[in-house]
Parts: sequence; structure tokens; C-alpha cells
Amino acid sequence: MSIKVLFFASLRDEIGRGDDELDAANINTVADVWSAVSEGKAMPSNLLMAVNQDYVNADATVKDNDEVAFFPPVTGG
Amino acid sequence: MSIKVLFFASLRDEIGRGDDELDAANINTVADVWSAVSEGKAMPSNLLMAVNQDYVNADATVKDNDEVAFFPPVTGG
Amino acid sequence: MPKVVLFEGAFEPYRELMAFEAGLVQQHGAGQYGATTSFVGTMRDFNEGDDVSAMFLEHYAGMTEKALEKICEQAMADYPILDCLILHRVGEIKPNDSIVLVAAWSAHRGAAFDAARMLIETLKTDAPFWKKETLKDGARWVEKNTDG
Amino acid sequence: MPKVVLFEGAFEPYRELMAFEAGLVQQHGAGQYGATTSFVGTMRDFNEGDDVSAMFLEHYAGMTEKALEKICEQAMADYPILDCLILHRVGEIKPNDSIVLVAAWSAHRGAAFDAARMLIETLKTDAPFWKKETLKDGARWVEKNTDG
Repeated sequence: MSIKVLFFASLRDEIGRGDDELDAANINTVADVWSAVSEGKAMPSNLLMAVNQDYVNADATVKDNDEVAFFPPVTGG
Repeated sequence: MSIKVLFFASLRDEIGRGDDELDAANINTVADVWSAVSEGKAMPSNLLMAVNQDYVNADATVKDNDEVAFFPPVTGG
Repeated sequence: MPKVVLFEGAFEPYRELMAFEAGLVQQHGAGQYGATTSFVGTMRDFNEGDDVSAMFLEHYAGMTEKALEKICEQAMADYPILDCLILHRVGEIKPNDSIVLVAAWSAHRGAAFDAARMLIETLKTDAPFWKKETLKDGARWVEKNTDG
Repeated sequence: MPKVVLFEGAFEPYRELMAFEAGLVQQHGAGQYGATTSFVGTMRDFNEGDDVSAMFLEHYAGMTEKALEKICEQAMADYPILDCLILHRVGEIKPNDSIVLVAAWSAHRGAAFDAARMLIETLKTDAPFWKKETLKDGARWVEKNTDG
């Protein structure tokens, strides 16, 4: 399964990159994606997540070719 | 005592004039002014009153050369 | 410094706001406010279920300006705002004409919203203006404002 | 129809508002709204006690526009408003630059105020934007917005 993963703002700085192409088996949920890309880092409690540009929870399912994004609380306006 | 009296909007239409020069003795309060100019008409419960362009109550005192205004609820904005 | 203006003819509320804001920046320097809330009241062509083709806005010259200035002072005292502005039309007006603009500038949005709301609500109860609507078959005084 | 625009360079919020409003009158006819509330967020040169000389506004191209459009749809569903507008700056910005405008048009002022407030509050929690401030000695991500 191929997943495009995006990181924004301070999380991108922490993770050390802005995007990732995840190509792995055994990926069912957004939480699985996080585990696969975060090198063991616990999921921050205020982390925001989106699949194909819609907000979701960590237990949302992902499928092949989805775009999954992780980012910190937003600070626009 | 000489008092300038003003009426606005629907009240002016009802009273039949926009202003009055009141020249009378025994005038102590705004209520007295109303009695002297309204030809026995009872004071409307929602009547607004001003002396020298500041809102007052009916029992506010008036003095020589004051400008007293009576008007209905305001509807600007 | 708060400003109050009555207009006897049509006025463009946002152009006036922009001009006032330019003065604000000149007076206080750039970057001093983060939030501006403005409200513009525009003449509708309907009210209470009737078509309204024109309106006359009567005021009490002298007291009206004084009342608006007091409302600005009260807003400056009650909210942490940098400045505020009230513009109001008087005389004969047509549908789609601007009637009123109120605006408040603050560091944060809460105060800007609260102050702008207070400005228009207080204007609606305290400022000596009276609307007379022209209908198809005559004219009528508006007896009270709609609730905010 | 609600409109959402992201600007990569400086924009003049009230000129954009006036242009949108002209389209509104053309679309619906004159006299259809009586109340417009707008909020403009402007970059301050101070935050959390520090001087801020510049700011970078990051966004998530695609999702940001989608999130703003959803906020507009929600406002149109939740309040009796005729229309609404959201404009937001992205990229490098300087003190006194406009960051955001939200505006709502309605028959009455209550709905216009409530909808404008909802637009900016929801934008502040839901729209993917992140501010990075340039200070004298480095840069920092803004961690959370101030309360409304």
C-alpha cells in the first residue's frame, strides 16, 4: 500500500522532513501511518490529522494512494 | 421664565408643531413643561426627554433659557 | 481619537473607514492593533412585510452628535480598544444606501467584536434619530428598532 | 455565493469587501441586506511580550481552501445570512499587513454579528494555517491562538 504523508509547521521541523512516501503492508489506520513514519515517537495529544484533506481521528482507516497529513494546532487568522 | 421647547418625529406630527417658546411662571420641572405645552395630553409612557441636549427624567428641574426636547423612542442605525 | 460624523448625502463607509485607519496608523505607529470589527447598516427595500421605496432620517442637530460622542467615550472606557468610529447618514435616503458604520480597533478580536456590538446597540437605543418610511400609499414613522 | 480567497501578497481587505458587495447587489438586487459585519485581523508588531518584525504564514494548499469553504457553508446553514466572505493571507508578512477578513451579510444585525464571529472563531480552530514569528534573536512557531 502506498500512502503520501505530509507534515506541517513545527511538526515538520521535529520530524525533520515535510513529506514521505510510505510503502508498507499492515497499515490500516492513521495511527498505523504515524507509527510507521515517526520512528517510535508518541503521538502528541494535540496532534491534528487529515486524510485526503479532511480532518479525521487516529482510528480512521486509510487505503492505497491516500494523502495523510499530520500537523500541530492551527494558528491562522 | 423662558423655555425653548422642541418636538421631534411622530410626536411633532401629533403635537402639530416642531418648537415652542414657553414663557410662563410656575414651571419647575420637565413634567411642568410638558403640561404647559401639551394641552392636557398625558405623557406617553415611552416618551424621551432632554434638557440642553442631555437625557433627563420628567422630574428634572428646568431653569430660564433651557432647551427642553420631547421625542418618541429613537430608530436610527 | 474617536470620531463621529453625520453625512447629509451618500457616503462610502469602507472608504471612510480606510481613511480613518490611515490616520490611526500615523498617530499610533504601525502594528498597534490586531483586530478591527466594523458594522454597516444598509437601507433595505422591505420592512415589517412592506415595500419601502425611500426613507427620511430625522435627527436632533447638536444632541445627536453629542449622544454619539458619549457612546464612543463609553466604549473607550468599557473595552480595551485603541480607537472607534461612528458614521451616520441623515436626511432623504434610498434602498441600498449606507445608513451607519461603527468600527472598533483593538489588540485582540474579543474586545473589537464586543465594542462594535456595544456601539451599534447603544446607538440604536440612545442616539436621537428617527426613520420615516415612504411606502406605496403614504409614509409612516418606524416605531421601534428590530431587536439586535 | 460564499467566496474564499488566499492571497500570496498584500491585499486591501476593504477594497475586496467592496468589490464582493458590488457583486452581491448585482446578483440579488439592491436593498436585500440591512446588516454587514466584518472582521479584519492585522499583524501586530508585538506578541506575548516580544517584538515581532515579520511573520511567515504557512498553509496546507488544497486543504486550507477546502476548510475555509466548509466554514462558509456551515455559517450559511447556521445563520440567516445572505452571503459571506473569507480572505486570508499566506507567506511572508510584515507588521500592519492584513492577515484575514471575514464578513457576513444579513437582513438584521444580530445574525451578521453572530455569523462573522463564528467565521473567525471557527477559522482560528479549524483552518490549516500556522504562524512563525521572526524575533530579534531567531524565529518561533506560534503554539496557540489567543482566546477570542
